[in-house]
Amino acid sequence: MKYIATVDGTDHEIEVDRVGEVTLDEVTMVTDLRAIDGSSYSLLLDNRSYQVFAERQAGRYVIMIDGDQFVVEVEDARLKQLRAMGGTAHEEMGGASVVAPMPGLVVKVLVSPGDEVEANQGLLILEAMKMENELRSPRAGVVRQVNVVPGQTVAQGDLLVRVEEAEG
Amino acid sequence: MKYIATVDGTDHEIEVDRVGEVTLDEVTMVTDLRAIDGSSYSLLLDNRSYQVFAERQAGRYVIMIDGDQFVVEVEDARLKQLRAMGGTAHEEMGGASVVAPMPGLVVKVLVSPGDEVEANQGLLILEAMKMENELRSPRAGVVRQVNVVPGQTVAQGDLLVRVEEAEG
Amino acid sequence: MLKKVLIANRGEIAVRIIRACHELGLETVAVYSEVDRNALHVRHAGEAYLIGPAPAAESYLRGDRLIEVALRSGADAIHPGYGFLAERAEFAEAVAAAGLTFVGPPPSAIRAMGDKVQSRIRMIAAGVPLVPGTAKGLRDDEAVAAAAEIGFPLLIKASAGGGGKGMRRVDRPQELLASLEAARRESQKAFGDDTVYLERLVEGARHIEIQVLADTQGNVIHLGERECSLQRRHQKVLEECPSPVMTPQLRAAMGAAAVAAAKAVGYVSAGTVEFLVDKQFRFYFLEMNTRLQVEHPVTEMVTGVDLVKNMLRIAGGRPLRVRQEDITWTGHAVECRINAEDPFNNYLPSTGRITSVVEPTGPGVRIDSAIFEGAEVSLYYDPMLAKLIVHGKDRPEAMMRMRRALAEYHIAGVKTSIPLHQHLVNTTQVLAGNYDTHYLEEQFRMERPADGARERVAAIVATLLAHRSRGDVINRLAPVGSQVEWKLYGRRAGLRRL
Amino acid sequence: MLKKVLIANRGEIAVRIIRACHELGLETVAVYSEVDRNALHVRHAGEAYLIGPAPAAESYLRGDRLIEVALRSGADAIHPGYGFLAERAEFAEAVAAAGLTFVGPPPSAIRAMGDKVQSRIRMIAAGVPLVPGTAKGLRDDEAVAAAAEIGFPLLIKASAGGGGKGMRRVDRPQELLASLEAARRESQKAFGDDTVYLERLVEGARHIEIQVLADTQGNVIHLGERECSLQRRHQKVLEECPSPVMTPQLRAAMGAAAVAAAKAVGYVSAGTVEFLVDKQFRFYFLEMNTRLQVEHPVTEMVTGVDLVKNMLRIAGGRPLRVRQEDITWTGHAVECRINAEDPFNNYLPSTGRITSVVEPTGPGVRIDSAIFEGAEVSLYYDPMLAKLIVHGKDRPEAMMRMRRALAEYHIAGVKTSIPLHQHLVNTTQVLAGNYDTHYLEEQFRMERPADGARERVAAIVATLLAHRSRGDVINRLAPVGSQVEWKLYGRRAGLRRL
Repeated sequence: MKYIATVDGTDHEIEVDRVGEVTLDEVTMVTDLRAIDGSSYSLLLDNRSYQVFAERQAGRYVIMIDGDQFVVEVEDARLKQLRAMGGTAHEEMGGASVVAPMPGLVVKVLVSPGDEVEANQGLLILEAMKMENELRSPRAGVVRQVNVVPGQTVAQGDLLVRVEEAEG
Repeated sequence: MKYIATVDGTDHEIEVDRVGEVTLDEVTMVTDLRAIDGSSYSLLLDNRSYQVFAERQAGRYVIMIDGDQFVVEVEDARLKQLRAMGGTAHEEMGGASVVAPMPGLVVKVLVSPGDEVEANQGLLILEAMKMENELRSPRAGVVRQVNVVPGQTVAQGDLLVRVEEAEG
Repeated sequence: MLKKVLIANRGEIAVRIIRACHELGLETVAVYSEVDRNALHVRHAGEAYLIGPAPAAESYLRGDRLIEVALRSGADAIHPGYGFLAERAEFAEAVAAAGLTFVGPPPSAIRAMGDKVQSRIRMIAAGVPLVPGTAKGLRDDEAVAAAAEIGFPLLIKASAGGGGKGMRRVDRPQELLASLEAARRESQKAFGDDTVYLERLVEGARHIEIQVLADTQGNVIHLGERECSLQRRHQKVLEECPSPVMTPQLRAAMGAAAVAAAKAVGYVSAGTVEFLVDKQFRFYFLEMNTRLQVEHPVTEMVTGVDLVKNMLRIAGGRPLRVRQEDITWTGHAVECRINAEDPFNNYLPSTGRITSVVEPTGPGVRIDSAIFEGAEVSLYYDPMLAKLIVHGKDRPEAMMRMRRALAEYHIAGVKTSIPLHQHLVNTTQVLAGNYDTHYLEEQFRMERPADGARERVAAIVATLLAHRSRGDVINRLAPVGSQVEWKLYGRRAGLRRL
Repeated sequence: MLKKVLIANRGEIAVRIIRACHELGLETVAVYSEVDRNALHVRHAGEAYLIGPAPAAESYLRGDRLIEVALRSGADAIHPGYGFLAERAEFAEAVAAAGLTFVGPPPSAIRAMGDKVQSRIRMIAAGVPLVPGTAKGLRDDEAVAAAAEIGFPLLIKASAGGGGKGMRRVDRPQELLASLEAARRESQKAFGDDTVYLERLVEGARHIEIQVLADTQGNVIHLGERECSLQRRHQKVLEECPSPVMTPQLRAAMGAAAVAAAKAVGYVSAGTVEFLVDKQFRFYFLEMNTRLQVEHPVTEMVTGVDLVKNMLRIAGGRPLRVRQEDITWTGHAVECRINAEDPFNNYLPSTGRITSVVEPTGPGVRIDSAIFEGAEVSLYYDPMLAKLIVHGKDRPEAMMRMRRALAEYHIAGVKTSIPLHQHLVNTTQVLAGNYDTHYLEEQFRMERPADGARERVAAIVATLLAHRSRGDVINRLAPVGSQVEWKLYGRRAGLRRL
């Protein structure tokens, strides 16, 4: 089986065989991956030992190795190729929704509908656990919706702001 | 609900009401028992805090409190009374079976069929985990069966020796 | 001596105090809010009483209920821990009024140090150095004279100021008058008030604090410093003892100042005097924390003095067993505060149920924690889950030990600051001890090694998991313990390695 | 200095050595048998190699495979830990022959101390005291003369003896000839050999051992003693440092004897000289363990010297950094060995899957362990699961700390010796330090407090669990966090207490 694993925008072609051998960048390695508990794994990769924490979130794998975090998307190489030939982009066209990561109090709203924002630009300040937390835009684009006002209490998962691709 | 809890041969009459009050020896106490994980519990008994480990084994509760172990049998007080009036004894009449508590090697057999044994008298020596372990008789009686010979390897749960009540 | 102590707190510090009590043979009484019934402090204590719903204002801050429970349970003392009611003079007074012992300083000392203006005056009188500056509201000609004395660079600050408004940095004497005018104008506009004052600008400052212990007999000693400059949003993140910049001379001088500060307010119990230390190793009084501090373990590990047991003994009227000359500093200790927050997502607080905890152990490792498998991390209380403290024979050993301990630490169910600490103790400036109070927020970045090796491992792990989730192949050689495994392995042993 | 170390062991000691290597910046290579794939030492190491099936003879004892893996992985040294191949001179030789460094003593020292007759002769030559006795095979008249010199009580022992056969205690000179005759007769009957010898009977003896460190430059120092008299079936159960009976004079004398013993065999690395100490504090050489010992952490906690790191430095050719006069003993340390066995059922070994582990933490607590949730405890290896070690400023604090730490310790899935230790540290004789090597087996009993309080609690818990399992009532007040709970509680607050 061939896969494309995308880590931070870089594609790696990885082939997995039936007995646990993996080929990456034309190097074949013996792998032995064991689940220790819920999210904790032990990997032996050509006898090199790694403690890895892995979780599946929204179809992607969040992998933690010795304090570094990687978000990995894995696709069947053949399917990916087919889709590429079909010419449709894989990314969702709709934009990004910023939801409340926890219950809290909206202290400040930093943007208004119509504002152009950069990726990582602050959108609003949410107070939770006695701390102020700045929520940032996951992408560059235009603010289409702002659903909250300062002083408003929000529940976890509430849609706060929606950012869409700038037209043109 | 009234229960009889028997701890090491001593009966305690315990009444449990609907909201967590317990009456023992005419003293009523407020209880709050919470499961922490599999076998670990937190008990508040009139605000006194106890860490308790409890497991159910063969219909009885093995309770560990601060390094002391208690084996407790709990019966519905009404049923126990009924049975007592019926006149049949509760204990099994058959005697006791000594089974291998773990896989091992029989090093020595200390008794033969027909021997009278005391409670706690050694029956045989089983080697396991590089240690010799003496298995003892759970009751006084007569040895009825010896199923193993020195040098024999046994699996966990194998019946080794059977001790029955002396006729008399 | 005391017999039974009510611990008016929760979390790791309640557990820490209960442990100290039990090791001294004292009985303990825990209190808990409705969400804390299964908490570790409830389970470790000898008795436990429900004091109200989850919000602290309805439970842990209800001094009246705490005193009522203490009286009902027959406790003779209350230890407030840190936070909650620890620095409320009125609570300490109410405890005393109920005939109970407050395990902490006298209310008068709490009050004297709680009032920033009052304490400044007292410290000046006691000869404790403060950041040089002027009184509020001075004329331009007065400012020029004062500036010459304070030296440059200095800060012009608005009396009514806040949030940086009306604040001006002045580097040279010739800029002073223009800056004064600008500052006054800005302050007038922002606060309707143009009075200003001057203060020396302390650049590249470190936050270093001195631990003191004082008994009811008037003995006051210091136990050296804690380096607390690694901060984020004014919250300490990593603390060490000794400070990487400390010298015996500076420690003696700062220690003497801290003892003078404590004596000036009639201090009793454990307390901490916080200082700002500039690049020339001049130090300035900031404030005194009239309570036990989160980071007290680094001092304990280096001096061998148990601060909580000393607080309990002092509260029981006992004199200090150690004199100043008995205090020595052996090796080096580092503490990492483990918070429920996501260092990969702007340190957003993280809540939820802890599904797994694996704590580092082995030589030189101490954990003060209150989490366990099944614990709920809620929004009601402080996000600190645990403290990981290591001790080594010197700073390099302590840092290497912290690295290996962090690598062993695993908490699942909530995001934690463990990765932040892993990066911190791998950063040249931190390893060199070369940081100030601005370093963490302004310069430090979590950066990955550039070789891409971990990236490839992450790609492989994710691919193997995706492959398995397809269910068509099970990616392991054979069942554990089978002969097959060993034979297959042998056959494979010749394979080339990465 | 070394760069990469293969650890030829498993369990807690493999983890302990890996931690030391990582803290020194050394790379590590673990080896594992088929049942140990998920073991902690495999997960903590930098590399891991499968070396065979579960039985030690086919894996951890396969010196050839270990050396092969060391060469293949590019390791430059092998640390044997304790047990397995640690005291096999042939293995140490094979390691050296392969061009690798053996982290331990030279083969000649292992051999010299491994041969009991040889080592006895060498120790006499070095002036190390042995239990006074005669050579084997002496006539009755020789025995009478020798007995006068040895003193009474003494033991007649059969040269071919074992299991107590042919052994006779003699309390008075006039009993000697009759006892000699009886002993010869018994020995002749049992072993077909009537040669006997005499030895002083050491009554009420303690097992006290001295830790030594020796470098390749010829420096040998001792790190004081460990008290190991609490034993069951010749297995140490609880160890402490210092010994409750130690004096500076006795420590100096025993330390000098241990150093002499080490020097007599050209010892290098960490080693332990075991002595028997009688009631008059006379001490006698038993044997030397030419390896790291299980109980080494108590010495580390009291001296502040890391023995494993020192072994690695010495193996790398470095001279000792500490001299004899630098060694000091601060506070007191106690170690409890936690075994998989059932103290309520004749210490029967217990096997199975560990379903839950909660380890004690906080001030002064160290755990050296290799267990985790999901670990399988099998019959293949040693039943020791973990070591719990505490340090306190003195013996009473250490004992109180051990009590509270044991109370916090919880392992589910297998039976453990934790309750044995809980009873030990609550026993007057242990607390008084008043025990010898026979105490634990012959006098100590696990006894419950007589007041029946815990019994009643057990009865209540069992009844509540039985009541719940009926399913008709849920025995708690209300869901956690509800307002109802607090109100109900308030209404109930007036209830009388037990």
